[in-house]
Amino acid sequence: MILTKQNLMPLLRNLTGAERDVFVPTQVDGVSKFALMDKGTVPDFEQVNTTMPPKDLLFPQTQKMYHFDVDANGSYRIHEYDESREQLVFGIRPCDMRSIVCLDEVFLTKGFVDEFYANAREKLTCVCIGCASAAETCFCASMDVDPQLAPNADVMLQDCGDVYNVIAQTPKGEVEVAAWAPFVEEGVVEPVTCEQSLAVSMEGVVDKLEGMYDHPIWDNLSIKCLNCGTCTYLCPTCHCFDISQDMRRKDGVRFRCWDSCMFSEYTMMAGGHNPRPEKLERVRNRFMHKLNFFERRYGMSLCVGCGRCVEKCPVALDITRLIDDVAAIG
Amino acid sequence: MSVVEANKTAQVGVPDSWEPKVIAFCCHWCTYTGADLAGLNRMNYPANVRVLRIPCSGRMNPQYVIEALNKGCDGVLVCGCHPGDCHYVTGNYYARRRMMIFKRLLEYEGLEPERFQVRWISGAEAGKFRDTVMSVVEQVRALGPLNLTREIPQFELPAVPDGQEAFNAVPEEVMPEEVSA
Amino acid sequence: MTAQDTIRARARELLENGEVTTFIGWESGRFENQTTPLVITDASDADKLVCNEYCVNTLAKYARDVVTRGKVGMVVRGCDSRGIVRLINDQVINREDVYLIGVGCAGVRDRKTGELLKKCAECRHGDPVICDEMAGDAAGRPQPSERFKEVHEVELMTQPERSRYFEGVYAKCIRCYACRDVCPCCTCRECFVDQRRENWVGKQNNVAENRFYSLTRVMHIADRCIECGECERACPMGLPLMKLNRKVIKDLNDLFGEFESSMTLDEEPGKLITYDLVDCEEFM
Amino acid sequence: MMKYAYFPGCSAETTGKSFTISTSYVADKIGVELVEIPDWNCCGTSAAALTSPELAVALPARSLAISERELPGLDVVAPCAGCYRSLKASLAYARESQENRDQIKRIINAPYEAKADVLTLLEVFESDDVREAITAKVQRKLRCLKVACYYGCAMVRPADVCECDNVEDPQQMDELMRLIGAEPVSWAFKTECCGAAQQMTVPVQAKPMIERIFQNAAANGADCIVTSCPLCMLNLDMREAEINAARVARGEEPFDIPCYYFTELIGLAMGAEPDEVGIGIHFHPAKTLLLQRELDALELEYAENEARAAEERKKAEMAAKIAAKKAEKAAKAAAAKSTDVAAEAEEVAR
Amino acid sequence: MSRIGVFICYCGSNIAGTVDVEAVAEMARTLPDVVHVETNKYTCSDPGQEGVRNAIISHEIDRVVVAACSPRMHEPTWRKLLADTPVNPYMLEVANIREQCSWVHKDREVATAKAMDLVKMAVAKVARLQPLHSTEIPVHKKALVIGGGIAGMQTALDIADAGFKVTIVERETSLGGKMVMLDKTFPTMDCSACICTPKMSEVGNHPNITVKSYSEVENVSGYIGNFEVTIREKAKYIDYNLCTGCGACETKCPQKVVNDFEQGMSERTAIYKMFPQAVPAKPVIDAAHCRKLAQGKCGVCAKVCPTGAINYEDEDKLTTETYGAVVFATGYKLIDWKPLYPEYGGGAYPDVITGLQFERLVNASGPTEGHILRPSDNSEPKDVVIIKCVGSRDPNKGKAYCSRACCMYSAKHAHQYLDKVPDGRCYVFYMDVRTPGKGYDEFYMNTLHDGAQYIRGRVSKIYQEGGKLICKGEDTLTSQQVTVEADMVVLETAMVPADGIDELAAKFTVGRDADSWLVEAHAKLRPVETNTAGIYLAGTCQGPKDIPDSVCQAGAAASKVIGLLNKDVLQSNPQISHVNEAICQGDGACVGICPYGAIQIVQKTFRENSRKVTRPVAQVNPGLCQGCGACTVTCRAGAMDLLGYTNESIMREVDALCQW
Repeated sequence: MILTKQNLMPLLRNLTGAERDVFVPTQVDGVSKFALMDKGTVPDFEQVNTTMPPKDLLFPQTQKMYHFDVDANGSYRIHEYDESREQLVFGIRPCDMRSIVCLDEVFLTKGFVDEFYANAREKLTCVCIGCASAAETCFCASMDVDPQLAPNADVMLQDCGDVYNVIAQTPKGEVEVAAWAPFVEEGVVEPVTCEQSLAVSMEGVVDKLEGMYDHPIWDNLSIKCLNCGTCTYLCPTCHCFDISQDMRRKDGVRFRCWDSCMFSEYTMMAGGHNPRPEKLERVRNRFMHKLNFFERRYGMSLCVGCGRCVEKCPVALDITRLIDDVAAIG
Repeated sequence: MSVVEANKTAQVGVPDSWEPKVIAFCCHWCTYTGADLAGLNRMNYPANVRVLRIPCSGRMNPQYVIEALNKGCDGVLVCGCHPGDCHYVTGNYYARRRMMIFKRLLEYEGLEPERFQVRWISGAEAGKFRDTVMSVVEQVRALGPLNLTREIPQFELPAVPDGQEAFNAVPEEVMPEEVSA
Repeated sequence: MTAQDTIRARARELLENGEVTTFIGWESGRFENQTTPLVITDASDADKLVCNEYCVNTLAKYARDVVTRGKVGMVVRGCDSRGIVRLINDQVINREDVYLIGVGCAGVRDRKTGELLKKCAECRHGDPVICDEMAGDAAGRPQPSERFKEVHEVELMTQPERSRYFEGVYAKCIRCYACRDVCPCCTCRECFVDQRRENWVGKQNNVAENRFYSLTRVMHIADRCIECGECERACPMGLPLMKLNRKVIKDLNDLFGEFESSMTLDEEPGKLITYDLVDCEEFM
Repeated sequence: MMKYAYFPGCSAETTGKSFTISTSYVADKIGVELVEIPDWNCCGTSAAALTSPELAVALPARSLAISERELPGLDVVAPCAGCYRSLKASLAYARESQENRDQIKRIINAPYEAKADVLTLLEVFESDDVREAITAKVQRKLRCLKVACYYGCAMVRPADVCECDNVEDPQQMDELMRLIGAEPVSWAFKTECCGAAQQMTVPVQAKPMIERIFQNAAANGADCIVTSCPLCMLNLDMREAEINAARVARGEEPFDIPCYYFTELIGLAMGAEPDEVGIGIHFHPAKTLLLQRELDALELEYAENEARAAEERKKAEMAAKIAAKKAEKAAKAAAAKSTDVAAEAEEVAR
Repeated sequence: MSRIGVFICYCGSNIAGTVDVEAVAEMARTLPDVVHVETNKYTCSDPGQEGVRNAIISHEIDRVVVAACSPRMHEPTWRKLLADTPVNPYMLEVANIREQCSWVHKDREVATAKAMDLVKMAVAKVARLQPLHSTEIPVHKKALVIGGGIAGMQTALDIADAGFKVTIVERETSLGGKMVMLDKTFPTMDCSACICTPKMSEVGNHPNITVKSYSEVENVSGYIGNFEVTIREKAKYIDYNLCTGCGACETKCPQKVVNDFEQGMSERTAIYKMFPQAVPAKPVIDAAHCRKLAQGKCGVCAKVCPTGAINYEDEDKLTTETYGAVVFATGYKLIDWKPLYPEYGGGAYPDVITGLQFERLVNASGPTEGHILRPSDNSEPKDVVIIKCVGSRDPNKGKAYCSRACCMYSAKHAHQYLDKVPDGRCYVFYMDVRTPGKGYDEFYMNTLHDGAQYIRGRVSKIYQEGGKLICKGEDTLTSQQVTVEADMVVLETAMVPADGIDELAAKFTVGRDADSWLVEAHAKLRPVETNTAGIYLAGTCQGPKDIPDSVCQAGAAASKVIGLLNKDVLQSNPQISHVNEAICQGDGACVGICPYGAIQIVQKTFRENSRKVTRPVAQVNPGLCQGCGACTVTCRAGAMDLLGYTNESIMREVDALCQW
């Protein structure tokens, strides 16, 4: 099936309804992110990648887990929040779809199921749009992602120039596409090939990193790092969080919020000891996690090549250069 | 803030039972004494104010103000000895500078000037304490509740013409009457 | 000889002679016209150093981290040198810990658009305010006339407009603390936001907590801000942070006398830790 | 080449003509370029302030604003002390606050940022460059001329506006006079009011104000008064005859104290003829004194040369005497030695 | 887990009349960590206090909230009570539900709600308090008096008579100060020397007083009870143990020097006593002018000295001693009028003199042996103009303040002149005549009777013409211009603090006002104390005053010192600033803001990330810190905190309050 680009907006308008929230890539007050589609929203499907990753649809920066109070008898009462709304995200990119694969692994497998994530994930329908062109910093192809394919998307829209190939990939996707009937027509078109100027070779990198724990490369890299949280907060796969609570006398709210391995109090223990006290350890941890630890545990890279950190790092600390440098070590 | 939160706008009406909450940071040596004197003289003032005793207005950390406004106070009053009368000689001189800057900063960020006020009230000025509390409470009441955490619609900075025209681009409501007349 | 050649030659000499242990400058990045800070310890790396109109990073803050390794050589422009003055005046480093090679700066450009960066268009001191030697001539760039233009624009808005405007700003903040981490004034051993004290600043990302962080930071750097604009440049969300910093600087200037922070090593104590008996009085 | 925006003021082509002439003569010689502010207007002087305080500020500000626009970067020179005070007061007001600048802008309908300074001519002449240029150009030093430097009141007051270093005893003009060889006297009326503004309205009080100035200058041994204010000049120079008539009637000695602009004397020292710098158009005869002092200077020089010559002669004589004495001593010593030798020889012989 | 006890007072009907005390108690029971709540009719009464004590024991309470009257009323009472219990006296918070609640609100419901909030705040705060402990500070029973003028001497005598040791540091070579320069004192016209010199010798001979003349304070550290003061005794080049003060050296010394004591109107020798009755009555050598010391030639004094007391090798001596109290009696000087008043000739006219010069002129032991002669030509002036308020009450040129003594001494000068020159004429230009004092106005009236002409107005210009000083001024009573042709002009110039007061006061961290007068702790209630505990003020160092006032203040300062020295130990206030050294950056922002100089930056070594690191940190001197907390706000990281009012406890209070 194909969807012409002229039909895209009419389709979107049709999709927004009371029963679910539709998110599209757009500019909100100068920041590009996935935002709720309403009358005034102007979706931007031309931009390759939003500045803010879509991960907070599944894993919000601040997530209130429950609130509690004390009843007349002095016992604690727990109140849960109602998070039952269905969500549709339209226009997510293949790299970000891959990041959801990573997050699924973390939050849903190996016997640990995060119910907040699982709930949101179950209610999320993803319509992925393939990339016809790449941004300067895109290198997903090097990280084993095809810019026109996202197997875990419910619906895949391959960019073919003036039209999209519409492919329903899951039962949820088939239901979704069935409802698009007035806007789509039969046919298949050859997708545009996406050219990426930025490419790195992961050949042997994972294995090499195994023995590089004390390599001077980490010092050279970390010395320029500011230890701000930009890369971790913009990364679609970074998923560390921290649970705390705001108390008001005897009632309070327990919430979790994104944490960043770049921050000095990350992994700080109650007694004041921090196994990663300095920049070097923190930076090493971040890159080892992206390129080695995750690979070992889940068999995939935690970097999806979206290029956000490359673009936004205030000191141009570049993961692709690290990969190249590691590859170059004899 | 999550995408979800940012996009849900909730407007809460002001309930009839609403009463303004004002916190007054008072220095121990002058204003707290003045407030006690107001009590001794059985003066009456609104109960919407709660006094928090600090040793000196120089102890006043701007963070306390932000905290109070963030956590639900509708107005903050900071009081100390008159300049020159500080029990610790110079504390209120530093406070004066810091509070002048901080007040301007809060107003710049859109806080109504009435919500954050600073006054010098001596230990003898029980009447001034009462009057100040009354006027602050009334001003804050007129402004309504301060809900700093409410969600906000998108907003663009209006273009300001440069050069000659900039002078005339003063918003209407701040034009002096004789000029607009 | 270009300034870049001089810097390379001098960095090599300084490292070879052992006069400095490390040298801080910039190197080319992967992309066209991209540069990134570079810290070298080996004289043979000196040829990696570049100095051109795309060196967007202000280097001062690095001196703090690198100084533990020995004397630091570094390239300074106006902003870098004022950052160094700030660090010295805040007792973070000593003057003799750094060897400064000055370069005149006419402003740096965005690598994509080629336009002068906002921070540079607003910069008042392109040339170093302190250095041990100059590589090339001072740029002698004229100062922009209106230091507080942006602030003035915001001031012209109505109160509800300003309120909405800044709520919008804080709604966007992701609290990555890049603004703090690039700032040469932010040198606390432990920032107040990193202190796990109850009721100090909360971890939730919402407008209220973000405002608490931002206002506190503004008040903390108030009379020390060197106006380098790095916070604004580093902000991944593009927040107008200098509008806040300059507001305070403007008010300090208007109320307590003209000043610019971090111009000399013997500068007067900050405006907020001093007072004048005849300061204007508005709290009577 | 030093360049300034020039605010001539109303006296420049009228009562203060010789000031203008001599100023341009000197400026030309020492390389100071004065560019007249286009479309300048009355400075408002004391009359504007009486009408409205806003007018007093706005009138000069208009000229200054034009200068700022048309002659950017140039400081403004106002030779007339009255103009200087008005301009400077307006400048000081504008520099006080943005509010004041906005107010001025509203009134004169043009932006005024108060960037340029306002200077008196004396301030221009204060720079080292100008001093060097004057020293280089001086052809005849005005020796023997004892001058009472008279600054008048408008250039120094109000003190906080005019930023004068010494309101009672300024030195700028005195130093210039020393530079051209004249001898400034120490006197007490340097910045006293000459009463010019009151001469028409309350002559009874105002006349003695003039007389006292002459009186103190004379008492301190001055030959003449040197000024930098066209109004003072007019008042003193024009009314000296009137004052003298009154004195004669009271049986007192009349004064003979001519008045000059300091630029006239500098011009003169640079070799100008008196008429070239406007000295010919004064009320009180002003050339005779100069001629007399020139003669005195020549005589003095002659006497000094004589004295120097005599000194040299004396020195030479002295040197000759010393040489002679030395020779004598040497001769004696030699003689003694020879006698010693002789004695020794004798001894040996014995 | 803390165990908080809340005690709520009815205060008879004072609180209970408006606040439902039992409802407040009911609410308090629900608050976290509160283990016991009790109400009482009068908590401050003996049975009330007994109840608190018993409850603390039986409920194992470790923190106490008292909801009652203002803490300004009974906080000390509660602290004292707790001192006898296991609870630390500083684990206490008072909720002011009387003065700031029941007495100012009428509506019972509203007042009760507010009282509840105040209790909530107090509970929130008290939960965050830490136990604090006073330390005992020993008191060194010895006082230092800086300045040996009349105020310093009087203070020293009073303290010494009470049995304490006193050291006087005098910068000049003799005691006496300004008073000994004066001829007569108003209004009684006693001879100043006759009443001042006996005091000087009494001080010099007092067994409890050590006079360090020709000495200055070099360095100070410490705090109340324990000021460690280093004094520099300048080289006198004379061994005072040998010198008998015979004066032979002075008569033979060939070097003449301008005599400052005679206000520059005569000469003295390079080896000199300040004046004949000086105490100590022994000379010093003025090293700058002595031919032997400056050029190496001469040595006459050593030759004539019968006891061999001259020692050209003498050097400055530094001694350090500890004092329990310090009194500033540093006095005043006259303002240097010359640069300020060019219209009075700026010093160009020798016959324009100051009041102090006039004192010497009229003094029988002065340069003219008491004959009033003008300095320029030694002729007797027939027309004398006296100008008051030169530099005083003149913010444009001099000082804004009134110098207080000038009205009286100018009347004295007019009187003395007319007395000595019966055919002379004396004109006094004045702004006001201020004569509040016993016998003062009568004295002024007598001067008018003597024939002094008082003209109300200032002199605008003085210039010299033909040997006369022409004074032009305005008589503001008739609005006439006045010109007086005078032979001599006396300027009654303003008093300003003595030279070097800024540096000296800074060493002791004593506050100064804009004119550098030392600032008393409270203008009305603590007029002789300073804000630095243990340092007191006497005489004109605090502001212009005349001799009786100076002596009064000296006595007051002495009584404060005696009170302090009578104690063996002092209790320190434990509610002071505290540094968290782990996060202190040592940038010193807190140092300058402390009005007491209590904070110092010191280098300390720490173990951090298994490395030894030496870095600067702030250190608070508990003897100096008064607990204002100004430093805490300058500390961005919050390393500096105020015990008893910590950031955390205040934030807790704010939060508790925001929940209402």
